[in-house]
Amino acid sequence: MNAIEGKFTLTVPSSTQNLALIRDFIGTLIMQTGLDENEVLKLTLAVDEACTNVIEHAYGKDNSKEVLVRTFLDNHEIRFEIEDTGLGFDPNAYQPDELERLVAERKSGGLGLRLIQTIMDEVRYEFEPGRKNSLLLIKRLRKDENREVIKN
Amino acid sequence: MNAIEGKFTLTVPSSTQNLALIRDFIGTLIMQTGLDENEVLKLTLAVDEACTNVIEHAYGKDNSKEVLVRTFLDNHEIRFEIEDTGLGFDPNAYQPDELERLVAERKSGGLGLRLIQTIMDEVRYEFEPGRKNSLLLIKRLRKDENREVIKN
Amino acid sequence: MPQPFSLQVSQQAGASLISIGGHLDAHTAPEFETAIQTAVDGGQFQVIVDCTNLSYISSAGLGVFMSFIEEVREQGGDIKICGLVPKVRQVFDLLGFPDIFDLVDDVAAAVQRFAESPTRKG
Amino acid sequence: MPQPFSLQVSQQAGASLISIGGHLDAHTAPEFETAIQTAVDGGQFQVIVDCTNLSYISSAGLGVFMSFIEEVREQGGDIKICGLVPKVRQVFDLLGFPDIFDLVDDVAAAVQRFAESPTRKG
Ligand SMILES: Nc1ncnc2c1ncn2[C@@H]1O[C@H](COP(=O)(O)OP(=O)(O)O)[C@@H](O)[C@H]1O
Ligand SMILES: Nc1ncnc2c1ncn2[C@@H]1O[C@H](COP(=O)(O)OP(=O)(O)O)[C@@H](O)[C@H]1O
Repeated sequence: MNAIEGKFTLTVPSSTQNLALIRDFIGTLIMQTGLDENEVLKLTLAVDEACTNVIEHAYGKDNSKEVLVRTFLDNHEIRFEIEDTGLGFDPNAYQPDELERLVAERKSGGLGLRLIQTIMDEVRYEFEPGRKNSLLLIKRLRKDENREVIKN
Repeated sequence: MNAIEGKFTLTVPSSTQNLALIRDFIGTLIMQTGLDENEVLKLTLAVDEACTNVIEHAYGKDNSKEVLVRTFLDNHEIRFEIEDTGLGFDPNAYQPDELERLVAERKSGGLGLRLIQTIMDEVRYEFEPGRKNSLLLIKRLRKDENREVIKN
Repeated sequence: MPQPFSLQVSQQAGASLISIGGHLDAHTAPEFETAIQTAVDGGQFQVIVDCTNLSYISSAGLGVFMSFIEEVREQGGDIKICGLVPKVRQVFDLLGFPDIFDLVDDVAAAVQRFAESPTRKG
Repeated sequence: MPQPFSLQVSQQAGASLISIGGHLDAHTAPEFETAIQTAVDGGQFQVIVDCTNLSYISSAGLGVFMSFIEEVREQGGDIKICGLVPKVRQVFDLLGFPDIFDLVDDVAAAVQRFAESPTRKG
């Protein structure tokens, strides 16, 4: 069987109820890249966090909206694009708090973006408030780096 | 947990390699309607057959094209729309052969549309050759009929 | 992928035993077709297909059975299909396959059936 | 759904034992939050969360632990977390949770830990 490649798009109603479905799809899809189980879980988690933010923050739990996740697979990288048409926000203006501080302030949130940053190799956010916001998550494939080492 | 509802759209590259992914997604999705395993399998099979036809006939195995499956869930029915932008065909002009005849003629194909017809409650095809062809597959939910009986 | 396709070929009491597992669909059917074609090309018209580990079949898989059955029967052989789990059997039923194909419980039953009834008219 | 969320509450050696299973995410976290809130509202500040059957956790689930830990420790209690499978443990590790939370092997170890070290400073 050839390596899986191309663009895969999933659109579901904006409800936390559909997070499990999104994870199931993303997990099944990227398992086919040959990444190990722990990597698959972490990437799936990053997508979960991004979609959760769209559902809870961008759309304020308005179920009539849709969450869109686009996955691009090739030999070099896995790229996710999570799109929303909500208000958008400026992640550069957002400074994640330290865990100690969140604990001291009894916060239940504030961990999602940090998890995404920890897991992904590259995180970019393009926003046009009210039109289209898109969070770009990139993971470079190690096997590709190895191959290049061997090539040289 | 509330019953799952709404519109779910999946788009994947037009390759038979992705049929397993489509089935996995559709199966996971419609399992949540509470249908029994056999019903879930049959509906998943109908979608597989429709997507296989798009990949093999509409796009002649051109991997650069995309297969789109839209699923609508509500209390009354499960509706799939499988879209392609290929040449299209007129299913009314297509008369499925009997199994005996296919066997006698040593055919390996010709079973897909019959399976779809057998499984679904309603099958419609809307085609605009070269622009957009869409196969509509509808399954009415029995539990809904029961509920109406009780209501009356 | 969940449930990749698997295929093994062996010999069983003079018949060719093809054991298939996982998902038999439009993607994996060509491999199955090649296995039957190879048996037939080698003059082997007694074929047992063991589906014990088969968890899914679509029309592309059923089509492989359909396309070879006349040829092997013409040659005095048959394709005996065994080990169908209920979910897969259900798809055979939907298309009326039990009227045409010899479906038996397991490999032993298939061998037995070849002894009693080597071929069958469709 | 694959892996729905499950939650049971019982008493264990004077502590409240909350056993969770399946997927703890933004959809299921409120149920978990309610269970801890109920314990705390009832004056129960010794909480054991048994994660043996938990197969997935996202930040929404971790946030529940985070939001209660100060309060129970202020009251001389703690949340002892046990039974983390490696996949779930990995997510705790990613966020540095082991520096703040008391993670132990199983319920017996959690009970033991409450006897030795009822609370812990964050
Ligand atoms: N897609 C989004 N749209 C609008 N605001 C967002 C979005 N994603 C994150 N945010 C903002 O960034 C904050 C931090 O997000 P995160 O780290 O995921 O924690 P949490 O979602 O638990 O608050 C959120 O509370 C929210 O204010
Ligand atoms: N989406 C489609 N686009 C073009 N032609 C189609 C499409 N679906 C079906 N057909 C035509 O109808 C025929 C019967 O389809 P089917 O019953 O699924 O059997 P098979 O695909 O095995 O030939 C096909 O051979 C093809 O000619």
